[in-house]
Amino acid sequence: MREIGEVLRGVASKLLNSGEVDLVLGYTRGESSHVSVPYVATSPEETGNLCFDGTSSMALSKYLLQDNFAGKKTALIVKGCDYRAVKLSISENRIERGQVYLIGVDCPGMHQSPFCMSCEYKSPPADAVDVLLTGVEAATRLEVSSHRRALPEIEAIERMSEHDRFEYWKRQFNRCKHCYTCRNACPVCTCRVCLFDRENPEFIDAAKDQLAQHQFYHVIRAFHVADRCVGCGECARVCPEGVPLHLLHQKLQRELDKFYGRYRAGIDELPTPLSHAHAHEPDFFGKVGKQ
Amino acid sequence: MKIGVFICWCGSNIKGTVDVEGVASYMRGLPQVVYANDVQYLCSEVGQSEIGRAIDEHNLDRVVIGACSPRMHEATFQQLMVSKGLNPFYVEMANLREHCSWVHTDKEKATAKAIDLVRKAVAKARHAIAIFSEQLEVRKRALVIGGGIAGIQAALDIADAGYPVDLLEREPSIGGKMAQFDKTFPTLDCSACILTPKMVEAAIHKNITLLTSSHVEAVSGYVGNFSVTIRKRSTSVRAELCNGCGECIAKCPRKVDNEFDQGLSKRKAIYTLFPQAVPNKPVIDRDSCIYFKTGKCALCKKVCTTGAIDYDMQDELVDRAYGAIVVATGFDLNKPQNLGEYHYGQHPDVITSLDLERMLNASGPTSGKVLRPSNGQKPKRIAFIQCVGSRDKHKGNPYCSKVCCLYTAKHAVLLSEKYPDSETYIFYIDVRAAGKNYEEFYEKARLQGAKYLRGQVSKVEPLGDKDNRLLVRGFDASLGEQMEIEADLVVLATSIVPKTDAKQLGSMLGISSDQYGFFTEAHAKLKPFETQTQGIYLAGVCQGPKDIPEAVTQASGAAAKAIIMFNKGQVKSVPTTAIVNQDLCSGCMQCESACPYEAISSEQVSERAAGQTRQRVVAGVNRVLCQGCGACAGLCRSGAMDIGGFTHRQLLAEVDSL
Amino acid sequence: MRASIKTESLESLLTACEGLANKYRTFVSTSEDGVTGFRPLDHMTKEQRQAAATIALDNKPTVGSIKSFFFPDSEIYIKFARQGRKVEQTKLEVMGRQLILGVKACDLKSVEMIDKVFLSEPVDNLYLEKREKTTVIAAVCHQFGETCSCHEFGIAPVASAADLVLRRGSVDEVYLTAQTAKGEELVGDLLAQGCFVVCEHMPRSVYESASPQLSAMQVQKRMDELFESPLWDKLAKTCLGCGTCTYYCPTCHCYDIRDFSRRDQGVRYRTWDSCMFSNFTNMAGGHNPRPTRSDRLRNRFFHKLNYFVKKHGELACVGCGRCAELCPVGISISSVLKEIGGDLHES
Amino acid sequence: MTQNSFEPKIVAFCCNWCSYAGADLAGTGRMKYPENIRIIRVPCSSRVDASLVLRAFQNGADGVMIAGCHPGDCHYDTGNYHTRKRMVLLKSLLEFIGLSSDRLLVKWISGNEADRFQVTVERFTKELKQMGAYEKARDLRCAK
Repeated sequence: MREIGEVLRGVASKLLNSGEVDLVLGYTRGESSHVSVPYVATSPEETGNLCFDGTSSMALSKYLLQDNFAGKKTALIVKGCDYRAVKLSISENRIERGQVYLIGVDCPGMHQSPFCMSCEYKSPPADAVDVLLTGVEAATRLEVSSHRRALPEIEAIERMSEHDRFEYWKRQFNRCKHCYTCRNACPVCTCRVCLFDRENPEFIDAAKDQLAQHQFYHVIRAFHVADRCVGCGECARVCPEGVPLHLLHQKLQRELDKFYGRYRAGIDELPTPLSHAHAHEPDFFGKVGKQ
Repeated sequence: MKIGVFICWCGSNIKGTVDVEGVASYMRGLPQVVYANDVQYLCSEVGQSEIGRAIDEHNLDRVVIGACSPRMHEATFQQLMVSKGLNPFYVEMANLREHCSWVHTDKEKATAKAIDLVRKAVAKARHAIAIFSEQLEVRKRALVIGGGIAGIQAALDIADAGYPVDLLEREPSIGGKMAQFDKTFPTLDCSACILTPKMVEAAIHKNITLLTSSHVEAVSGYVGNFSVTIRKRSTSVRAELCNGCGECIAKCPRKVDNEFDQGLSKRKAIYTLFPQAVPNKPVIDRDSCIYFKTGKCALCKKVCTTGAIDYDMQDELVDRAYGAIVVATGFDLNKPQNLGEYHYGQHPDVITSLDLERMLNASGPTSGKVLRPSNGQKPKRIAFIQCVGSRDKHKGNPYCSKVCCLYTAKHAVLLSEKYPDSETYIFYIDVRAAGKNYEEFYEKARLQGAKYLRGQVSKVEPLGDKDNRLLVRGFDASLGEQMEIEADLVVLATSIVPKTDAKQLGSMLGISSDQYGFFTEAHAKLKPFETQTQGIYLAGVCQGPKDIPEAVTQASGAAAKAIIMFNKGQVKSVPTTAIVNQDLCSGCMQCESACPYEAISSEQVSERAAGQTRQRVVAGVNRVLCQGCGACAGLCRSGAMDIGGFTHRQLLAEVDSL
Repeated sequence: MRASIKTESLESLLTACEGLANKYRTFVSTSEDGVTGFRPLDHMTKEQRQAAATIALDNKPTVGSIKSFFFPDSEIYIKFARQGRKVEQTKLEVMGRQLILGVKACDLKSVEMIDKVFLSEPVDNLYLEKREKTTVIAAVCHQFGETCSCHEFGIAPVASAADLVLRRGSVDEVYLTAQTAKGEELVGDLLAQGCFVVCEHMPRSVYESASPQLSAMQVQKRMDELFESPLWDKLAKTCLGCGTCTYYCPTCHCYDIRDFSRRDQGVRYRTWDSCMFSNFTNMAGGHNPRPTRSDRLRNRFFHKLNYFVKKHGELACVGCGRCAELCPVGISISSVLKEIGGDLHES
Repeated sequence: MTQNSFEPKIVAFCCNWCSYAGADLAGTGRMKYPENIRIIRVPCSSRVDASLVLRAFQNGADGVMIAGCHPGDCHYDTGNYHTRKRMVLLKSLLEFIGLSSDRLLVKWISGNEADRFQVTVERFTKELKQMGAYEKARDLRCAK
């Protein structure tokens, strides 16, 4: 069985040769041998630099929102989670299906990613992508585990006293520098203008020494992705300060599942749970409900 | 920007608890506030001209009013702004009366709060944007829901004004509760004699269409342009063919309890609701009809000479558009089974006032004779119990049903005249006889021998004697002692309750109801006919207990409101609608599913970027459909969606000012 | 007259610093939730304290650089309050002296570079005050970290600008050598604490940098040729436009000045800003002279590798390797230096 | 700050049709309740988003109340369904990051439940007095 990178390079150069696409957006080996970084191949020759392995975690669809991809037919390498992000972006009118050629890969799971351990959608649906590459050696696959087992931190935090929970997150948030890497790497943070970049009115204050502003940023962002998170885990991976942001999103997703039934962005169709509401849903604030 | 702040004393209503001068002088310290003053009555002529003068002198472009609730006088001040050539939404109100002076006593704290509230209003006014409303064409056709006296009156008034009306009635005939009454207080004229002419008038009126045996299935749209789906239930009788000869009824072998007579008599499975029913065409009650049960019988079909009987008749769904809707769905009377102490439902001689009403009626089950249901004998002693389920916080409703005192007096009078030898005892909490000639009528009842006993009844129980009479135990508050009355007949003044499905209709129409289920008027004092939903009006008991003249009054009032709108021919749309900032909008369209009015849909805009023109999707708002709830604005991630009068900027400014 | 002193372990140095708590607030490089950085000694957990022993002496700079001790991510200029129509300024509390332990030579070099900007006229007094009130103990590196390339920039492991240099002995013992008056003062303070002894000779542990050094001149020249190069568009295609590189780069020093006020009081403060943010050069009228990521990226590297050289005669990079390590998409100074090609080294 | 001398600051968002009217009715009825509450009028409780709530806490509010029509009575039909959906999530997220969710009160108060409004304000104020001043989510540059 041929190594997936090889197949990938073949597909990519064919696409560029035939002129079916203008660009191939994938991954290449980073400066240090144990990382791979995003790469744009513009010619068949350049496709030689493409690779794919357990470090190719960046969600690439986000790049398509940038002007420098506008009007260019782009082939895009999508893992299961990436495909979900693409589908969401398409249904939210941010990406045109016609603008992209989807090279799906049956993802082996990224190295030490708790998400991948509990991932239910490693491979994009064969009929949804233009080509699906399989054959990543089973040996490299992470063993599948339950969401609970993969993310034990959530329960651990829930079990803490309120004081300890506060201290825990205070410590995490206070390292935040508002570098916005989590937002910029997030494949479902797709607003044209982010709320936190709004200048009139200014929703968030730029001071980096105020816990309140950190809380504001992370809570609001968690809300914006709560029902739209595709579980790629990039937010946590890219954070220079190692703030476990994914826990916030996954916590909210669990709550949503619990109260309003299971919904998976990029799998299930719109509307997302928070963008519609109905009489039959539970009421926690009524006379009987908790105050 | 030049802001003027005006603090109203409201006489002593605000000034009594809030240091109004202090508040005004604080405001003078705020940036952009160029004028601040306190005035005795801002809503008065004087107050208004004072504001007007200040606007001119200091050429103010924003005005902040510290006074009563905006729900009270916002319109007044918006008017003033318009007269000064300013946008009505450049005025902002701080609620210093309802939310401050009236609810607090500590002057210092109340003043501090007042300062906060006004500063908050100033902060909001600073970011006020001009808002305008659209003109909507009005569909000049009205729907009246409910064919009781209120509905009939409303329909007639609107029709007489020259506008088409559909009069919707759930039952096979219009007439409602009033048709069940024998006489009306205090004049004692026969209920039917004054009602039936109106029923007929409604039936023959060229502008009125009767829709009986029908109910509302769905409502959508907005003021001036509601679209309503009505279900005309199948009656199995083709009204257009039927000549109302009544042969079918005579021949029908199936007898069932007659609900119109409170089950005190029988009717056929094919029947008219009552002799003077309008329309006077029989209907088949499929649940009891033998043919529908067994497929046999079909006698009515055989005897019908016009072939009007049609067993295959189906329900019909009609969609109609209306400019205005009058809700006159009336009421029910609660069955006091839950009040075990009265033995109702356990002893046949414990009846409700409406039962008695039917007996007293010459065309009623007993042809006008009052008889004990248990043995058909004439009762000698009759005990009336008032407020059964009314004014009873624990087991009933806290409110007063309003009409019981008078109709009971009426019953006493009628009995004393029909049966001079009978005795009537009336147990009451107090007698409420406010109203023209009501007190006199109550007096008449006493003079004619009705014995009023002030005090509540603790128990009604069978005596167990041979003619099975009842013992009424009570407490005579005026004598301060227990008392017992042996009675042949006990009549309960059961309380008025809303129709059980009123709430359902309410949510279809988007009008709210109070904790009891009566529909809520737009303003308790000043808008008794309107609801919070423009173009929907209230008439009759569905809004709260009232007697016939009151119901008729409200009906005419509601009609007038509809007529006024029709005459204008146009209404203003809600000005405070959603606003999309299309530069910010990503076009994700998540707001579309959040909108309860389908007012949001996607639009294409073209923009130049990276040297090329591109189309992209953005959200667009239909300002006529949008009612300005803000569910979309609360949802929009980038804050591209906003609500006029309640923009992100304004709300943040308010929060920041506290 | 360079006084050198020794004690048996870093731990005893920390204890001594605690003894000086009323004079200095001490910050030591350690790790929190797996992220290395400087933490106040008085708020350290036992684990963090133990971790310090290795991290402070580690051959790798911490995630966050020490620039934040002199140029905090958020810093108040003035506090103001309003009484009616008149506005009053309220005094800022004066900062005490601080002691930073475990700094790397690269970071100190970066501070020298920022000095050139903030201490040249007009002097940035907020910055100056912090520089004066801070005593820096630099730990000598023994070998390169994975992403280190300080030697390329001619940075010796012994930080000449440090107030004191910390060397590790053959066992656990640590040696301190004062290099400035502030250093001497601290030596005095530490000796007074008891646990230190004066010593004559240091362990010789410094490696000799063999690798050829980058020529600022060559780099600057090469960059001049590349202003219109498609390279920047290529890089920009995968840039996320986040602030990681700038916020963690020890030589980046851009800031934004803002007001924050609620009700009747507020502050005017400065806070880090990043030239990679789309609104960095947004102007009041809405015009943005650097509208695309490509423009912004190019500007950043020109600032490091060209403009700074022209103005101050050296590259605005110390080879700390943070960008290489932290940029989620692998765009770093070293990767760019590779990309631009040509012989950039001293001949 | 001792419990009895401490006066909590409450920011309340009341929907124009029910809760604001309920507060008005409490006023008309001259019902008395603590001065601590400041009401911000919104068209519908669904207009309120998480950012407004957090902003209020940043500015030093000790409690935030969101009041709307009873489910089923929303003037806009479905507004309060959105509110309860968002707010239950916000509460659990606040809880998760150690911010007491009891300081965010969501209540359904209709236009004629003046008494319910009064009791709610009284109880909430009392509870907040017991909880004491709120610092955990305050921007320390804002006056308390």
